[in-house]
Amino acid sequence: MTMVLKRAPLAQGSQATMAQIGPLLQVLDLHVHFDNGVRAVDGVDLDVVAGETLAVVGESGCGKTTLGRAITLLQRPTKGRVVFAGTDLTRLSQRRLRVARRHLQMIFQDPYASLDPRQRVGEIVGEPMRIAGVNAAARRRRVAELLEMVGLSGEMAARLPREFSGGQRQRIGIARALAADPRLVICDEPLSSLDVSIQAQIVNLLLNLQAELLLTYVFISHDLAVVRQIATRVAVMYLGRIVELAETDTLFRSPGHPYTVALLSAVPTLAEAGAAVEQPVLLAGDPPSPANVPSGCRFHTRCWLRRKLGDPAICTTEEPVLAGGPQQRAACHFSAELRASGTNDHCANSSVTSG
Amino acid sequence: MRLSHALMASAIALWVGSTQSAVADFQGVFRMIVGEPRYMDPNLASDFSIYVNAQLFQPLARIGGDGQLEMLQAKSIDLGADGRTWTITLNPDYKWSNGEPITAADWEYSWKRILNPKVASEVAVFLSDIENAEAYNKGTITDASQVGIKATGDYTLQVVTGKVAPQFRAKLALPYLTPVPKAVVEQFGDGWVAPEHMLTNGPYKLVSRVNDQSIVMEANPHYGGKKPAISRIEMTIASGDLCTAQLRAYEADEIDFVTCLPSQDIARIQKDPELSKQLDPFPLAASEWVQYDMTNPLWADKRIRHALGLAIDRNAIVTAVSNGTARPAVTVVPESIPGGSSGDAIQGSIEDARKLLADAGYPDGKGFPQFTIATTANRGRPLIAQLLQQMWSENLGIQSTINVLEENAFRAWVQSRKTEKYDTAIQGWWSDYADPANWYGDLVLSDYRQNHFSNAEFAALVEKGNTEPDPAKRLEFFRAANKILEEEQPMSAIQNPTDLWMVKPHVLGLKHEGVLNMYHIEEASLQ
Amino acid sequence: MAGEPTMTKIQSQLLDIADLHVEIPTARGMVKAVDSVTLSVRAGEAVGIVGESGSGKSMLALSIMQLVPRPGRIASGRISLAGRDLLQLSEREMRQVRGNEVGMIFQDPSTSLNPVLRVGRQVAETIEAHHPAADSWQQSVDMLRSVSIPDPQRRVRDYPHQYSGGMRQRVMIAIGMANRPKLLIADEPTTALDVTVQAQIMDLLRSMNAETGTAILLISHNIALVSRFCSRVLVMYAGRIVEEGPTAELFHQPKHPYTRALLSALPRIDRKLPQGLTTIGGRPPDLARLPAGCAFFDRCQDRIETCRTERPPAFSVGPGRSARCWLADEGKPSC
Amino acid sequence: MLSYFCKRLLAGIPTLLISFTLVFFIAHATPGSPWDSSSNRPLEPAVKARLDAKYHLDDPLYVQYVDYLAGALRGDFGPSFRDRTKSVADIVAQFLPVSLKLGGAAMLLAVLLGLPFGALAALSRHPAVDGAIRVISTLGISMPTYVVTSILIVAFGVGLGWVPTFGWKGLFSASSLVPVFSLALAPLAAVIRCFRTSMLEVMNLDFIRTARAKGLRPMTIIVHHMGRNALIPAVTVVGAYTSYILVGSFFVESIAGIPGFGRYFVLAVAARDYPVIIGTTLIYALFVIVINLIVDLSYYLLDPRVRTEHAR
Amino acid sequence: MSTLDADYRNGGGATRHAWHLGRQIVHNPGLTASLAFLVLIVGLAILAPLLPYDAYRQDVLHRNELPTLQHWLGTDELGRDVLARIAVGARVSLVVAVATTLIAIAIGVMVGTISAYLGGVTDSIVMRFVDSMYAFPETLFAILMAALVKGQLSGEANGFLAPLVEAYRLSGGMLGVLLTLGLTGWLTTSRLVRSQVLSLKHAEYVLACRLSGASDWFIIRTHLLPNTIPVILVAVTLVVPNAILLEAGLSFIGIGVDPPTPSWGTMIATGAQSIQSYPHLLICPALAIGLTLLSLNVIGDALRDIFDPALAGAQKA
Repeated sequence: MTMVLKRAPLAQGSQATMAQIGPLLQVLDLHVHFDNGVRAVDGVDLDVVAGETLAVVGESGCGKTTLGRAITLLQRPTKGRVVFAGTDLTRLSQRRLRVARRHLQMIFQDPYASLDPRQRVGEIVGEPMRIAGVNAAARRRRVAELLEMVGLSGEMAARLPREFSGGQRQRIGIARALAADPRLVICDEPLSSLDVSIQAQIVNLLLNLQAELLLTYVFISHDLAVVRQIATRVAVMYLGRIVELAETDTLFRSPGHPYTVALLSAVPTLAEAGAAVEQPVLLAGDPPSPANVPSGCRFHTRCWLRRKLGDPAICTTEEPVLAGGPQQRAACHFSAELRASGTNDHCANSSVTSG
Repeated sequence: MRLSHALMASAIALWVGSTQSAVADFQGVFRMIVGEPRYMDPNLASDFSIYVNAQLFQPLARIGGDGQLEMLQAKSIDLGADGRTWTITLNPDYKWSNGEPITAADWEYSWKRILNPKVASEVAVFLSDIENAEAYNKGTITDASQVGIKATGDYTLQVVTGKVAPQFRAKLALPYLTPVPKAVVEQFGDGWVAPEHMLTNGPYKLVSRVNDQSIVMEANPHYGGKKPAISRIEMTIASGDLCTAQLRAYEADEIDFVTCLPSQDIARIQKDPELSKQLDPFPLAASEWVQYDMTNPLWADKRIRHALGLAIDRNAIVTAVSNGTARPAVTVVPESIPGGSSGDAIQGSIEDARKLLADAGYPDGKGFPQFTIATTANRGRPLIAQLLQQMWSENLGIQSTINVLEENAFRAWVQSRKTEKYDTAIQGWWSDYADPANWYGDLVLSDYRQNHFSNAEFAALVEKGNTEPDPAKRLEFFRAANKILEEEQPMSAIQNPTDLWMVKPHVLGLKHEGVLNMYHIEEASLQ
Repeated sequence: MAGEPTMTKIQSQLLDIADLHVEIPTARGMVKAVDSVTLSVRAGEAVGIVGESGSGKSMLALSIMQLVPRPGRIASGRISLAGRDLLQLSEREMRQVRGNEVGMIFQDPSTSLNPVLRVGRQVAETIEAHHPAADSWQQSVDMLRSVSIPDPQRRVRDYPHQYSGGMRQRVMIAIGMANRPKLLIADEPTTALDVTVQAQIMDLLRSMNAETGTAILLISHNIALVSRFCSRVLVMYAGRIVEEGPTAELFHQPKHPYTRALLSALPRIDRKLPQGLTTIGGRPPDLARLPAGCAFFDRCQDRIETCRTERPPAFSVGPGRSARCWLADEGKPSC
Repeated sequence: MLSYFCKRLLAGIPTLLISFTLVFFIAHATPGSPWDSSSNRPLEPAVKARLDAKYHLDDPLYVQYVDYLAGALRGDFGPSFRDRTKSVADIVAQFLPVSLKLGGAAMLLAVLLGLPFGALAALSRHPAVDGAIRVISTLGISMPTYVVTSILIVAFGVGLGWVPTFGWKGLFSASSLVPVFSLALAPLAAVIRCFRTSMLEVMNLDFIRTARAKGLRPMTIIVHHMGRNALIPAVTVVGAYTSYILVGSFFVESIAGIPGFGRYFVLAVAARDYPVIIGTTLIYALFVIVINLIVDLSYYLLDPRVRTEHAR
Repeated sequence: MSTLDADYRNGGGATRHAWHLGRQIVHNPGLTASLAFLVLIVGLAILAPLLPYDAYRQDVLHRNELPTLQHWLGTDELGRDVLARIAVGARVSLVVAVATTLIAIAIGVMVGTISAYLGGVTDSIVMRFVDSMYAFPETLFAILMAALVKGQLSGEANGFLAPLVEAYRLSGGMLGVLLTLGLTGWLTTSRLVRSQVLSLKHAEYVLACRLSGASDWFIIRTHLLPNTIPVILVAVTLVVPNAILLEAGLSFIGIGVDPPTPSWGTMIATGAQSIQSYPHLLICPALAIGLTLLSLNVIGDALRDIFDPALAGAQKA
């Protein structure tokens, strides 16, 4: 895998982080296989550069959540390495791992399940500091600070999670993640259970915090619209593998993988004028079971492009590798053809955009 | 849903329909509840099984009201001039329940079978007077022909005792010593007691037996004695609280005969004008007492034992435990046993008891260590323990705790007291046969109850009594022994129990027999 | 209702709800889950209801079926289906409406099907409940085929857990459509599904609508989805319809501040918003303690003093359009 | 599926082995000897020694353990010490059927009454009905069985004379009325409570809403949609009680004079009848294992999700 | 950016459980009565020595008396006041119940938590053992254990058992019952706790805690154990009545608490023997035990309703 040192200007984040040499997080040939034969993560390579937001998108069951947990080693990878800030986490003893991954935090999907219902907000947010041995007074001060930072008030520290709404709980979860003074935050579908109006608040909060605290995000999501707004780069996952990895704008403008095309086309867009536009349905059926990955290109069973190209044999025999330039890489034998043909043929979205 | 309704309806109908037969007819059938007999084999039965067995198997004789032998299976029993040779002539009228004769060979076989170490019968002890019996039983000799039991004719049995043993006469009447059919036992082994194989020599034969459920007997057509008026006996087996089960069934008219009463129901029965008439008490030749571990230094001072003995209010115990039906006992050996006499009891008031304790160094019980009263969980005994505890506490100021053990555990506990120390225990003894040897010898000298009483003078007297053929002289020895026993007070007598039967008015002629209080249904009749 | 000439509307009106109130007594007080809602659906029409969670849109759907869970109840109003007032029907008569004249599909297909009954049975019993049908099994196979379940002859014998999420929702549609109802209420039919599957399901609903002429009442929080599917949209907030109108116009020129705020908070896939997302401050009000005036008052950027105390009526703001906002008042209350 | 159940049966083997070991050592550690009888005089040490030798009780305990285990593996549990003419197998053959009939009838009664009453309690809109059923069912598990049995026998046997006070004349006789009812009380209460709870839970599930939205008749919804789903947790409760009721009903059996398995076990403990204690415990353990298996099988039949899981 | 309305409360509050309990007490006369009865029993147990009659004072002349003004519940087979004995019996039953529950819960929570948290081979072995114990008939096991414990501890004090033997003697046989019941009662608890910990172990807040560098013990202490409390409460409502019943059962067959200490079980045993002649001797202790169990069940139900949200939702008003 090539090192990506220089990249297009970032939308958010600080220029200062750009000066760092090498990626903050390196994921090498990561596999997570379960006892029941499910290959949730099946050979993922990733670099995350300090200051960026890398979005991981895909259908449910594609392994993106497992990937997030494997990066933090909450889920032990069956194979591969996770190098965080120069340390290979997979080689550390349990004790040393506890220290090494302290600056790697996570924000969870379900704001109801991610907070201990018996702890007060102050305890929840202060917990990482308590583990790190910060004394109670300092902790209390810092908790108040953190709560203010995420848009809550310091007095709320005395309350229980059930007194808060979903959006507020998500803020508490963010405050807890920040308490560990993280460099990298893995956001596992942090918006999916929130309403649109609350979603926007959290998105803005995350962006502000990133700018303020020089955070790096791995943003796991199925919501492509949100991803487009906040991600620097996007990794598209399918059946445990990354099938496309590209700069956000590039990916949305001219996707390099037929799966990305299908994914984009499925997202409804606001019909601002005129009658409803028929959207092409490019994907039939459901993804195959991750316990039973198809041979060759794992997407070939549902690939519209393959059908269009007259079922080339290579798709079923050879697994394509992630290839391309620093801006966009895709794991498709016919990626070049796809891009050459232009996206407008396949993706109605762009046509609506102008509307 | 509908199917289940139908099922339920039919089930209920079946149940209700069958309730009609709940009140059974009792023409010619005698119904009772008994405990599960441990052995149906009369050569093995040494516990309460004998009451069931006694309907099926008969010994040579039994002891009549005058204390003399009444012949049953034997025509005559004669003691030879040497005082050791007993010649028993069998009555040929008595036959096995299949009509075959009961021969002297059967008797010889049976008694030797009892003594056979492989059979490991607990009954063997009753034959230990016989020449070489003990040695054979212990395995020191293996040749059964050396044992002094010999069939000298088809119907003559000769028994030679090891030494002069006057008490052997009483043992001949023991219900444990009955014959078994040699041929059948040899053919079927342990399984010979199954109803389809078993032959009996008594008034009844076994018709059916379901373990822990029921035993049915019918008259033995070949029985040599008077033909039973009751032709069929149906016994239901109870476990656990036999007395309660019996009384309930009796009051519900399901059985005709009750062999014991729950202590809590005695008062009600006595007050009931009808039921009280059916009550049939029988004073037993038995005693209950509290005993002291004579090897325990705690009791080394005789005055302490006297004090504890005097502090017992026996009337209160008798009232509380059996509503006065048992008799307060001041001496361990009952008066009905030769040698026993209440006159030997220690005398004194509670004041005297206090004084004795004070003299022993514990004024008002001060400084006397707390001790434990051990007892079996069997009914009555825990009550006695609680009463003793209170009496000693109130009268003497000494404190005790109670340790109640389930029956088998208590027996194991007693056995292990052979070597281990203890404080006190509540115990009892019931005559096997009406002879002082059974008390002074078996109970005290053999130390069956782990009392650890050792007194050379007492032992010598008992030994002399056991071998003295002249009844009058014999009595003297035991009288003297009894005085020592009471004066030494290794145990303090509490009460002599009374058996309480209840017999339905339509049952006539059911009588108490012998020291074991046997019942002989063949003598009874239904009105 | 605002706008359109009333005469023609009545002719083709299938569902007509007037001044519906649904209340739920709770420990905190009476929750007004649906508050004075008036709406109509024409035969064959696809109407959307948009709102955030807790806005009362699902309760509204359930009240049409009179399936409001206890202790909630319909307090007042009128629901007429093809001219018949459903609220006057007996429970037995109402049963004949459910699943027969009005079909319904729910949000989560994984919990909405009985896990222990075969899929075919669940379709067939819907048919049997309303029509004596000896061939209900065959009919259910046909229904499954019509919702594009592959190999329906075999899969009809499967249990719900053997189906994927998308297929289960297809089964739900088959159940909803089993008796060719006049109206299908789809309550968040794709929320629990992936976007790719969502597209398939919406495609199926669209073709159902076109082929059978069944009117569809689509309830969703996904504005884009509704905008692609429905010709007319109602926006719900705090139990009330705050704005109503033809889809394109309503989203092009929203009249209610809430609609406007909602649209600007929406992240867009087609372009990156250079200024970021606009947020709506605060949270929806507690339905048990609604303010006296406009329910959106606390969060409204454009509020005026009247809004605090006076509850806005639905003002007509164009042909077929209305908005419950004092600022939309062009002088003529619509109802 | 078949392999799953075979696996489950195999997994029962260590369970049986541990049970066997536990009961073997606990039984032998309990003071007392199987040869003690209730006779007046203590057992002659010589007699005891001979009996011990005959039944190998004089071997070191671990030798006895190994020997006995070897015998047990061959299916030979030896003779009962309490009645040496019978083997443990005879005892089981004689006493187990009685307990099975008694317990089976009690469980049947509990289920046949418990399900409708549980459903009624859950569905009844009248709080008084629900309340009454709940109170009665709670009372059912609040009274010790032996108290209930004693009272019923005295009332209906001694007092009214409707049923016999004692003994067993088969399941379809008046003698089984009181024991069956007393035994059924606890499982009945449990079934009512459990079924009520699970009905209440099922009632709020989404698919019930779907069923109502289909316009199904209330009875169809209750029986087909609610009942079958609510039955699944109830099966667990029935299973848990079944093994206990079938084998462990010794209080009732002792008081009512039923010659059953439970009563025999208590007698065996009292008599230190080691082979029978071990044998009956193992039978019980086997019962628990088999009944758990049957419970699983019921899940399998009732819940197609489980079926698919096992098919994998 | 706009901030949130600071003081919004989504109905209820920190004291929701207490409030819910309070509401239940007001609206549920059964619960009120149950609590009142339990308070009465506990009060009786505590105040037993202050009662005008001694539970141990025998009066042979006034045995088995029916309730009178002097003896409100009559006298027993040795003329002791039944009310006083029920009060002291309540002590025994409650001590047995509480101590057994403590033993059972302590073992159960420990085994359940460790087994679930460590998982893997440990879990399999522990659960296989628990299964085997389950395959033991509980009451029958208790009988065997009681016979064993009593037999072993009632002897002469020697060796390592000496302190236990002494404690046994001082407790009047109660220790045997306690050990027996405690050793059999933990199974259910361990299973309940295990399944709860299994589900909590993967809760997102536990993951977050692990991510912050917490040790296993920290996680168990701060997250797992506190969150098993509802389950433990449920276990308590199962173990306590069971302990009371089992104690009574053991006493009923004569291997319970030694006399003269009264326990409800021994009183019921005597009462059952007296039922035909003196029914009050059975009815009084049976009612005491029955009503106590009934109250515990009602309270247990209420607690379960409160702590089990799935059920609470299903609860009808």
